[in-house]
Amino acid sequence: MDLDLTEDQETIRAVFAAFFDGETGPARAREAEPTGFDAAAWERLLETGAPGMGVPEADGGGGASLADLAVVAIEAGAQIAPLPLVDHGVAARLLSGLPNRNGSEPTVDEGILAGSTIVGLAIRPALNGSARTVPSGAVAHRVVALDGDRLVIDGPLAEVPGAGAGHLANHGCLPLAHRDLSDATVLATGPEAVAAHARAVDEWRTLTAATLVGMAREALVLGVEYVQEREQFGRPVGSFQAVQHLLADLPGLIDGAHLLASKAAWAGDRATDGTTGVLDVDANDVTNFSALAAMALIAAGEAATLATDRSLHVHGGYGFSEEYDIQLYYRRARALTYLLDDPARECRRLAGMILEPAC
Amino acid sequence: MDLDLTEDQETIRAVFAAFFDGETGPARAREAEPTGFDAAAWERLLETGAPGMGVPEADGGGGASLADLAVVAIEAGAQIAPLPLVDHGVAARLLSGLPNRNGSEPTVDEGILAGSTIVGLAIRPALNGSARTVPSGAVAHRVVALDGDRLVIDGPLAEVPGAGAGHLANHGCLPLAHRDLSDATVLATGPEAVAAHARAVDEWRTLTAATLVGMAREALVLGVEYVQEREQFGRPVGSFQAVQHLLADLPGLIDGAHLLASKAAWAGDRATDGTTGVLDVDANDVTNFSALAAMALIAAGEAATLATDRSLHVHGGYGFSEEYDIQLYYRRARALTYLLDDPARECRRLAGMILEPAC
Amino acid sequence: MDFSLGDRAEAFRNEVRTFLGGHLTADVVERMHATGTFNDKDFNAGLAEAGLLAGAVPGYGDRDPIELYVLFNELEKAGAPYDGLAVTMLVAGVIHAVGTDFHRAEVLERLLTGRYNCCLGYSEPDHGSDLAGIATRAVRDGDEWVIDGQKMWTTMAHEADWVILLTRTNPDVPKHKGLTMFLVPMDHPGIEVRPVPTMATERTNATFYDGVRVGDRWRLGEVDGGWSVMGVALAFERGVMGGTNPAVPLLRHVRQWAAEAMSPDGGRMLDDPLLRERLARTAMANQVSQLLTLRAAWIAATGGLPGLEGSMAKLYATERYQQAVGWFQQMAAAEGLLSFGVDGSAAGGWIDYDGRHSPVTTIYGGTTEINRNNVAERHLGLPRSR
Amino acid sequence: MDFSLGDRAEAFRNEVRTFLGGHLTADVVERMHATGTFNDKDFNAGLAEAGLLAGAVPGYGDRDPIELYVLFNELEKAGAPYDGLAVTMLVAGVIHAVGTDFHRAEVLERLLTGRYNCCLGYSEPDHGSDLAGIATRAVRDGDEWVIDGQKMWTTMAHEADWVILLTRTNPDVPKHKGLTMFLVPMDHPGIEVRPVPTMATERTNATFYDGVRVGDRWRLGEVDGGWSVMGVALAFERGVMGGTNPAVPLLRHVRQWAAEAMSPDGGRMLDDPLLRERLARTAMANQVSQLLTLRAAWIAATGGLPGLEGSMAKLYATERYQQAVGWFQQMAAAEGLLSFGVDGSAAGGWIDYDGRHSPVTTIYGGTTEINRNNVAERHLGLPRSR
Repeated sequence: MDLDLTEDQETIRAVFAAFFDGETGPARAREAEPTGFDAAAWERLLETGAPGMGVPEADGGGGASLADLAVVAIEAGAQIAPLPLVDHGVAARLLSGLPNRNGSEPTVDEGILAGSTIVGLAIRPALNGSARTVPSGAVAHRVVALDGDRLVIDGPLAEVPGAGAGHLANHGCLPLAHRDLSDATVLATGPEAVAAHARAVDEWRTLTAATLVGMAREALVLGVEYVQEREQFGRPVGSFQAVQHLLADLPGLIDGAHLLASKAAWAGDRATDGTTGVLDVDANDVTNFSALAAMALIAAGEAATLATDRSLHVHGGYGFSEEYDIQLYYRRARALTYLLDDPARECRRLAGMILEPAC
Repeated sequence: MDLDLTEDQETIRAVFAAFFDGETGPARAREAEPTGFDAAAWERLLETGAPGMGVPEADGGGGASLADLAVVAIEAGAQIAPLPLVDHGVAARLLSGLPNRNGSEPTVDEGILAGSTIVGLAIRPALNGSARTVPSGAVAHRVVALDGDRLVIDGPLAEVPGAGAGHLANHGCLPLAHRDLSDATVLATGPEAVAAHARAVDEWRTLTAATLVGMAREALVLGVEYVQEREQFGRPVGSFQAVQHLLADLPGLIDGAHLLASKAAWAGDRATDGTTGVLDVDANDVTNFSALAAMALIAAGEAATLATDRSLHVHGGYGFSEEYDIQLYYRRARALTYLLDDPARECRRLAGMILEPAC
Repeated sequence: MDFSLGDRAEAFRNEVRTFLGGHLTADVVERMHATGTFNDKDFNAGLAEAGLLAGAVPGYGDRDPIELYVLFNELEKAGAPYDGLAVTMLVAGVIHAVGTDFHRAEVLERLLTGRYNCCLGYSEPDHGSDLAGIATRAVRDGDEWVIDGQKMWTTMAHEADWVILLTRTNPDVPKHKGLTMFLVPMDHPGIEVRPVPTMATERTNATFYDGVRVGDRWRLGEVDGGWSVMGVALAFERGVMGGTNPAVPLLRHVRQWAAEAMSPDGGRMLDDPLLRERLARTAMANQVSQLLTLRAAWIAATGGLPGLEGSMAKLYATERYQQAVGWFQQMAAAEGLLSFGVDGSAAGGWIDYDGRHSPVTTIYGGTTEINRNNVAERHLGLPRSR
Repeated sequence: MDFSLGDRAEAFRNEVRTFLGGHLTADVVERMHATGTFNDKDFNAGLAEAGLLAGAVPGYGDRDPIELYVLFNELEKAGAPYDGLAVTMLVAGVIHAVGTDFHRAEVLERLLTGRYNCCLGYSEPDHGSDLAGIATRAVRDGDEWVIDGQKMWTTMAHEADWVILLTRTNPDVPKHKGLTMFLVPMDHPGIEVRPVPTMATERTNATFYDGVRVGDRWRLGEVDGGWSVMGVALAFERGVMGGTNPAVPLLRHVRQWAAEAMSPDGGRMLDDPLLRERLARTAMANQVSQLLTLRAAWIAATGGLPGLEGSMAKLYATERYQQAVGWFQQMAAAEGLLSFGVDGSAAGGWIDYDGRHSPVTTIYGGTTEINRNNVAERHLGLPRSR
């Protein structure tokens, strides 16, 4: 048992907190609307090695663990960085884990490791040869997708659709696009392909949960700062007990989601050697990665949607105006929470793991 | 449009408010636990003519409308009267509406009209010849039930099961019992029987909603009185904004459920001549009795469970002790809300009326 | 009790519905969301020409508050632009109640054509919920007043002809006793309107008043009597003029979408038991919201002041609307995030729109907290908490 | 981070589980609910004899707060009687921290046999949340103190050997500076215990102290130093000693029932998609509750005082437990209302039981409002609202 970050992780946290604070943040996120991509910040990020940091050292990457990546994702979420960091990181890890099938094209190449070639991940299975609402689809040169039982990669595109008509205007101003897979290259097929994609989506759940935890944390800070400064009826809004109690449930909710996302990452790192972990809800013993990843996204989605809702509300009318930052968090929290699927369907999926199957 | 009670209803309200206040109330309800029947109060109630008041005058009853009965039910609910008034009233109306099939036994006889013979209603269809958890099953001499497509009546029992082993200990200390229907008399069969039972259950929904509205109203009064008197930290608990805001949502919720139960009763009275009313949720035009009865029970159940929950909570530890009255309301509100079915299943049933059927 | 509208109100409702059938075109709806201005002068003029406006001015016309409710409820349910119209009718009612012959001739008659409109200048940057504390000053100078200050949330100011402006005329008395209301023509020198864009499609404004000189004839009500003019305005507003049935168009949009859309679980979305449950709950809540609003209208129609009942209707309706939006956002998942006109958007983008719009409904026109304070203190009789 | 318990704690957990497998019989569970006394001396003595108690006394034993957490978490998850034991261990910890050799010999050693137990005399009828305001007086008389007053919620008093009693010894100083703590043997003359039955199966008591004379050697901590002794006790209590995983047995009972029960919609209850969703949400919340509690234990184990973290764990766990109980009460409908042992009861009556028990969990051991005040003021840094 050890609930502290390692020394290395503390360093990673400090470095990336400083990076995202300096190079991204609400003002930059606002400028990057509606497409949701800050090319200049991405260029700067390449210098940190972040795009390839999660790829094993043997494949030329930084060898970082999922737990390390979660530390970075939290800080990126706190600054709502308009960067495809989680998608690219997960896709690169997925590619590096695949056998090189045709020799001519390395599964994870220099461009991907460096981040000059952006790779996205279609988190939902493709339908009729098309990957719908791909998270970084409007900025990724290549997208990895599961089409039936075939794992495929499209592109590389010379020009990404975000520059043109492909971007889908959306609630969170995320770089969403549909991607046509008809000319995509097959990377793997069969159960191996399905399992590789499932593992990647669980990593995406874990790191997206971490991103949402960061958003929720910062949204609470924005709300607390606002109610400390803002006065009504001659006293700070934050001295009204009704306002205090709207905010007081949030730290536990956010910290709980943070602990769960961290536990999921820990379980994910342990699961790489084939360990499946324990899954006994009768005794509340759960160390299974897939179950924890599902739980983490549900918990973090709840925390982030509630924290942004309450923080926006205590801003009064200003929370609704474009000028204030909380509305940026509000919309992105919902977008990331609902992007993969309805949380209720995610719960039913989780039920399939922890209960006897439905007849 | 007229949202006031009629003069007659104002009189009914005043008379029964006084009756239930004097002859029932929390102390009597506590004494009547666990069986949930106050025989002395029932005897006194017979003098008011209440048991047969909802039966048409042509059948020897009081000719009261469903709207009139709702007025009475609210006051009975406010005093959590341990009396099978709603069940008996609805069952008597059901019987009086049936053709007399065999001549030897009038469908609604003197004993039923007077209330000396108590009739209950099995609100759920019987299973394998047994009516399960019948609301007044432990005190009713006779119970009307739907067994397949046959409407049947059991008894008359010389001794009701509440006196013996039949009473089922339960959350709300209601007079619940299972009833064996193997010797029951058939009253009607086929679509006519099913429709008569369905109409009776809609009346039960409406009057139970009214009962819950009365409970919720009184539970709020108990909470408000407690927090006005109780001091902590040198001031009334009710002066804390967090406590005020817990209670401030309740009047709208309770009044809304009250209006909806009243509207359902109004629609039920209109529907006796075969009018089915309008059911257009796209325009929010709903005058259909079945839909309104379903909505009323859902809304009143929400109001009563939330009002009793918050009122109990602001009582602090005393709310949990047997000595205080709020726990009586808390348990009965849940019992009446869940007795017919899960509100979620009731919602899906309502969806079947207002939406295209599910494939 | 009788829950039928009655022949007269029902006939009026049918007139409004007929009008909407002919005049609420897709163009009108698209224009309101594209411009962010929920006020359409041609549409309003059409209503006036059809004879549906003048009668509904509170106290002025021959229609009662039930019919005023019917007008705005039909506009709201249909998704028509009515925010501007609600303010216009409200101001028309206030002018009728406390205005002069000059105000009637100069403003009221014009407002009733639907071609002119008003905006509300109550809130200020530092005084949102605490209106009695506003700082905009009006100082008498002979037969004129000189106004300096700033107002916030002056929605429609960019196309309004007048602003109804709450000012401080006496700083030396208790806060709410030193206020005076003016009706200020927006073309007076010294007025500046700056747009305040929002996270939804709605646009609002900040307005600045720099030495604005306005004749005493533009004063509405007594000097230092502004708080009671506010009271008249609030009594008209609460509940009756729209804002308590926003989930009716939402339900319609979602229902229509769900009948066509595929569920990730297989089958139609409309067959999903959870969606069916939530649609039914929303239909139930829509009925309750309607009844609570009707009760407020009924109290007004029978001579009462439905302030608290309006608070209850608003508390209930807005919380339920936000709950429903949250449900449908979740269930529509990625497709629910997509905006108007985007390939694949759930319910044609309405879920995204409602997700952006709904948060403000528990803030504007009296926050949830202010309404809860009202109910706690004035209805439940709990001691003042502040 | 490392979320595995570690070999030592895991071995301890297995010992506790083995003990429970052998000693937590149906009789023990039935007796606790039949008597309303969630304390079983034979069961406790069994734990002591198995060597599972002494080591876990905070500060006294060789086990750390993680293992203390493990002990109570396993008891709670298994549905064992542990309320009395938690108080006993808490008092043992306080005695170890601030008691005298006399207290250790006379009380602590006996408590560790599992055959003796203590109750908590903090709250009073007029001072529930506001403990600093308590009125029970202790007046010095030579080497003795004379105690007069009344305590409320003295659960287990009817079979306790001692009460840890918070008294006012100096009424002339600020409230929390005039308090002194005593350890009073329950057999002293002048003590009366009156049962306070509750809506659940649990029994609690009111206790009355009428001229109770107690030697100064029974004083725990300094004269007028009672508030800091309270602080020691609260720091032990928060989160670690059970109370944050009540939904684990609930989930188990419902899951087992649903695998057998028929749904009114046809099929098994366990196939109902809404029930599946809610079981999954409950499993998720149980993990979060566990992690928030473990964090408090971890902070204690690494030398911190997890007061706020304990508040967060309690807020989260109790709200989620109540939500889950509400869900399952609804879904079990009429059968969920039926009590232990009744023909047809859902989950053998556990849903009825949890429905009766759960409301108190947001009240005792610090109300939700007190915990929210703590978090708002001490964690978020908001200004004091009172």
